[in-house]
Amino acid sequence: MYTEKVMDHFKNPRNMGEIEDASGIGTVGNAKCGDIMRVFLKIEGDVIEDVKFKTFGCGAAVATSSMATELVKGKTVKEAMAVTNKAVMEALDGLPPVKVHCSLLAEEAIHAALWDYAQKHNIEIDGLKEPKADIGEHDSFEEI
Amino acid sequence: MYTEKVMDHFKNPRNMGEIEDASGIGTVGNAKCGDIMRVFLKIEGDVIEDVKFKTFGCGAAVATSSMATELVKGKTVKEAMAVTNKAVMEALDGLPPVKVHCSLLAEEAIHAALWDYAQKHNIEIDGLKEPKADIGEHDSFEEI
Amino acid sequence: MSKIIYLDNAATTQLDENVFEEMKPYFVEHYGNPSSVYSIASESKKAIDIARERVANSIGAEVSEIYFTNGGTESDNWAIKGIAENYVNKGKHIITTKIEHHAVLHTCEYLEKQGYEITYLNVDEDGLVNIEELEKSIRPDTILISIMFANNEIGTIEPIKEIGEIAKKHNIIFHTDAVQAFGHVPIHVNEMNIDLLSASGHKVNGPKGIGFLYIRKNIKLKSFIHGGAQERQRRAGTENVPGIVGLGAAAKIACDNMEERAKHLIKQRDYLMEQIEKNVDYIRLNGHRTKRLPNNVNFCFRFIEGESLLISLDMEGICASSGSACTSGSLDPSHVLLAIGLPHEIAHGSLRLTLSHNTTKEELDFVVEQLKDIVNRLRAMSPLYEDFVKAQK
Amino acid sequence: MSKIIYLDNAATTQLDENVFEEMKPYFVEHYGNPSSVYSIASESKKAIDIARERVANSIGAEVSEIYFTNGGTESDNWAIKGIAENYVNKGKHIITTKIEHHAVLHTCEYLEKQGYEITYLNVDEDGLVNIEELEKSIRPDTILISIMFANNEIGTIEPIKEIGEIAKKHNIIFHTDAVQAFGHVPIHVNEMNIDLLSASGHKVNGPKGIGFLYIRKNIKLKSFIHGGAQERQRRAGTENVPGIVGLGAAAKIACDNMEERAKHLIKQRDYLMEQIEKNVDYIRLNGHRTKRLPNNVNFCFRFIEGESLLISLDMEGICASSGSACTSGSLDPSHVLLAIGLPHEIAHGSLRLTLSHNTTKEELDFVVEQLKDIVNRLRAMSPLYEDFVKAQK
Ligand SMILES: Cc1ncc(COP(=O)(O)O)c(C=O)c1O
Ligand SMILES: Cc1ncc(COP(=O)(O)O)c(C=O)c1O
Repeated sequence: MYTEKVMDHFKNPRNMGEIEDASGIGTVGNAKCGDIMRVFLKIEGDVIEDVKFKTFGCGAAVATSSMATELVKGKTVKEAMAVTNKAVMEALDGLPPVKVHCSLLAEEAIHAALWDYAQKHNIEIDGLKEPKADIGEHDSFEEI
Repeated sequence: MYTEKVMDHFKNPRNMGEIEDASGIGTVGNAKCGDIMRVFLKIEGDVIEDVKFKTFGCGAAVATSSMATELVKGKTVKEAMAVTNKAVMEALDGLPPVKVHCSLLAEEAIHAALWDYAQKHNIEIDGLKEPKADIGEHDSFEEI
Repeated sequence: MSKIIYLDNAATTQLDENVFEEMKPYFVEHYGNPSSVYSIASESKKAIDIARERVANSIGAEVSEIYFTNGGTESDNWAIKGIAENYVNKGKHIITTKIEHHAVLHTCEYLEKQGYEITYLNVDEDGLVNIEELEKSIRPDTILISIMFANNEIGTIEPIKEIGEIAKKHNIIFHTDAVQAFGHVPIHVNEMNIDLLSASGHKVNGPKGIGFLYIRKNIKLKSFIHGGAQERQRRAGTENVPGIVGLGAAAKIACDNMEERAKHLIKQRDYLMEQIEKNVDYIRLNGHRTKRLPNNVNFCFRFIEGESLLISLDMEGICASSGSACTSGSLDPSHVLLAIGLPHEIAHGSLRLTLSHNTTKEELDFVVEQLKDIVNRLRAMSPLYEDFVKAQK
Repeated sequence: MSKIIYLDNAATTQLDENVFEEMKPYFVEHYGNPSSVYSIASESKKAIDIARERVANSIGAEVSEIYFTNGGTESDNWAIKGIAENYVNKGKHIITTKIEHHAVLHTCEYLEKQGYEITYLNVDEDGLVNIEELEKSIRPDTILISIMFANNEIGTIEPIKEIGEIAKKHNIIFHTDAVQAFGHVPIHVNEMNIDLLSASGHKVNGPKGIGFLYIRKNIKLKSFIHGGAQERQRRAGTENVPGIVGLGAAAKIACDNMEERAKHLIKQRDYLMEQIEKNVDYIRLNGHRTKRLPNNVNFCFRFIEGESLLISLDMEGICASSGSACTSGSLDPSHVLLAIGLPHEIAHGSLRLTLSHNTTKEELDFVVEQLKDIVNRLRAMSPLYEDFVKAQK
């Protein structure tokens, strides 16, 4: 079902954990739908010095969290904003169609943490919108 | 599908053939339904001295013709009248339900030949009715 | 009875040893439910993918257009009832033929009771549909044309490409029951404009209890069997993995060898027809002489009845079939033989011999020899023959 | 991964070697179509007769009341759609439950679109139907009660005898989906007043792609799959002879060994439940503790999601299943877990372990050990657990 990369990131998630004194924390998804992601960012200057995540969800949810945090780590905020769900999927060698929403969730979790950081520091980040309170309503896959 | 007796009478039909100077000939069934039986009787005194048949039809049709002619051979007309389709079936160790009509046809063929004999000799046989011109309309088996 | 000569390959075929070998691991060893998450299930999943690809390749379809079913009958039911239900807003008129298999005919009759109107096209004396009659019978409310690829009794192959063109021209969905044709003659769903196609495993040396329905991408066809999300949510029920594997293997073998086998079979078939015609009189060839399945021979033998012919052949170890009513327990002989214009009494005397690629010339010679004797014997017993002979004098 | 521990026997079971042995001759050797006239067909015919008798014996039915189908899903579809169609003059109301398998639920939803009214009975927190609620929901236009014998996820066994009595009292036809119960717990159609019963071969170490529908003699049930005259004209399609043989063999083995196996399984099951409860906290047993299938264990593990649990188990060679949505690709977790009153986030963390009679205590001990570690690991990763722990402080 999953690629080797996905399985690797599920088995050995990178950046799993918390950051005590995080610059920004974002939580997206909801338990109703079975996916919750929380991202902790440590930003210094304009650079994401550290990033951690916690995820409640399926294998793809864990793997995309892990990969998304890897992709933004050490990046500037602007560079992190450019990391899309597509980039996460590609870095994982793809996801099954029914799991694409997990990569969206990961992108949104990063954005939510950035939003939290921006709010706390009273800055504006180009292209960043307020995260939806509940992004649970992802599309159900094609039903005939 | 068929009992050994039926198969035996199909393989080695008794009394198959014609009687040139028959006392009575009866033909029943129709080609439309796939069964035609013709019975030739040679009656002397009141006794069926000889009997022959020809049959167009399935295995059961041949076997019941053969058995029915066996059962009436050497019998008096009255005794022959008592040979029912049930007796024919029993003598064959039974028939598949969809083939029961063949035994009826055999009984009717004997009766038709007796009727012909009676007509020709201007006598009346107890319990014998005029054969239907076309007895093809036997019941189709149960359809759900 | 020493040796069996099996000439009823239109009824069912022997499972190919190689097909069985491919199926075997999926009975006891790889029994995982392909819909499961764990990795052992992927063995089953992969096997199904391969089978689906093989089947798709065999008719020029895409992998995603193949749906596994329980057999040809289910495929026919699904296609016809499904279209009837889905396109009811467009209309309730369906066109089919008088010579379809019961899987199509009885489904159509069922729909008639639900208020649908069915046109049963006539066929000519060879069993061929008339394209003009087909086109004339199309109405604004026609939602489906369902015409078989090749007839299971008389072997006639219908002008499928022409029918597909007509259907396309009028924008009507075209289903074909290809149960007899699949794996025996070339099929290409795109070149032939086929929208839905039914086939069955056990008619091409595959296993029983498995078949498929080809559904063209754009066709809206709801589920017929509701339940789990198998077959992309269109056909519920735990997948019959060994069956699917077997169907895939059989499809591949049949298609890889089709040309060669057909060439050989046609030679055998024509030889058998010739020999029968040479050795037995008062007979009639049923079905088109050349536009026919490579393995199908069908004759009517006047003055005798099919079942007694079959039993007599069986006594010599020859397995065959007949369109006679007596074999089915009903009154009327085959609707196919009546549709090509045979009177009842002649239709009752039909014999179908369907060859396999393993049938030998020696077997055919033996069959002809036996047939000659049996026909003579049964005619000697027949009052119809007696009347005929007397009338000749 | 060295050894596989297969604990997903509710999804499908391993084909019994002995069953496969019984099936084997009917693939390549005795391939004759059982509906044919010739004598080699009688091998297939006899084999089907024996299988039918074995199946009939296993549920106390008569031979003529058993109809072979393609599986549990087809049986459910046939029973429910068939009754709906045949008894429409009496009414259009059907009673079922909220915890049926999709084969029943989606069929009922389909019928709703056709204008039928369906009452979906609630179940209690153990998954049991309330007999009084059932009786109250009966209306003059009720034509069918369809309640599963045992639930496939949580293993709860419904009070079938009591339901049968209610149905009988009100003269309503009673169908039960016994796919999970058949061969595992005693079933007697007469004592339980069951009119229609669905079962599937592959759930009792039989083959995939075969099942049956029991139809009580007096029940008018038209064909669902139209075509040839097979199965006494009620279920068309060339018979899947090896499948039927395998189903018969599996039914016999399951019933002959039922008592012994169930005793053993219940011990194993209770041991596994006990060990999990002893070793992992924040869990909930799903389904009734004793009125449950001998082989079913189902727990929710709070703060973690089912699919990641399954994948983690799979990494240790353990095959299990979950009612989590993620395994099916849809949004909502199992309708069964919601019906027994679980909130979504808890329902997402379910794990079903279904044993076979070959499961060993050592395997169970290994599973518990792994499960403990995995749950700890996943909880450490879970924001829900983090919030919970913080809230506790
Ligand atoms: C033309 C045709 N259609 C449909 C069927 C039904 O196929 P099955 O019996 O495999 O369901 C058959 C064979 O019986 C057939 O010959
Ligand atoms: C309770 C229940 N009903 C019906 C089915 C459907 O059976 P099958 O997949 O064999 O068609 C299943 C299993 O999938 C089941 O557990």
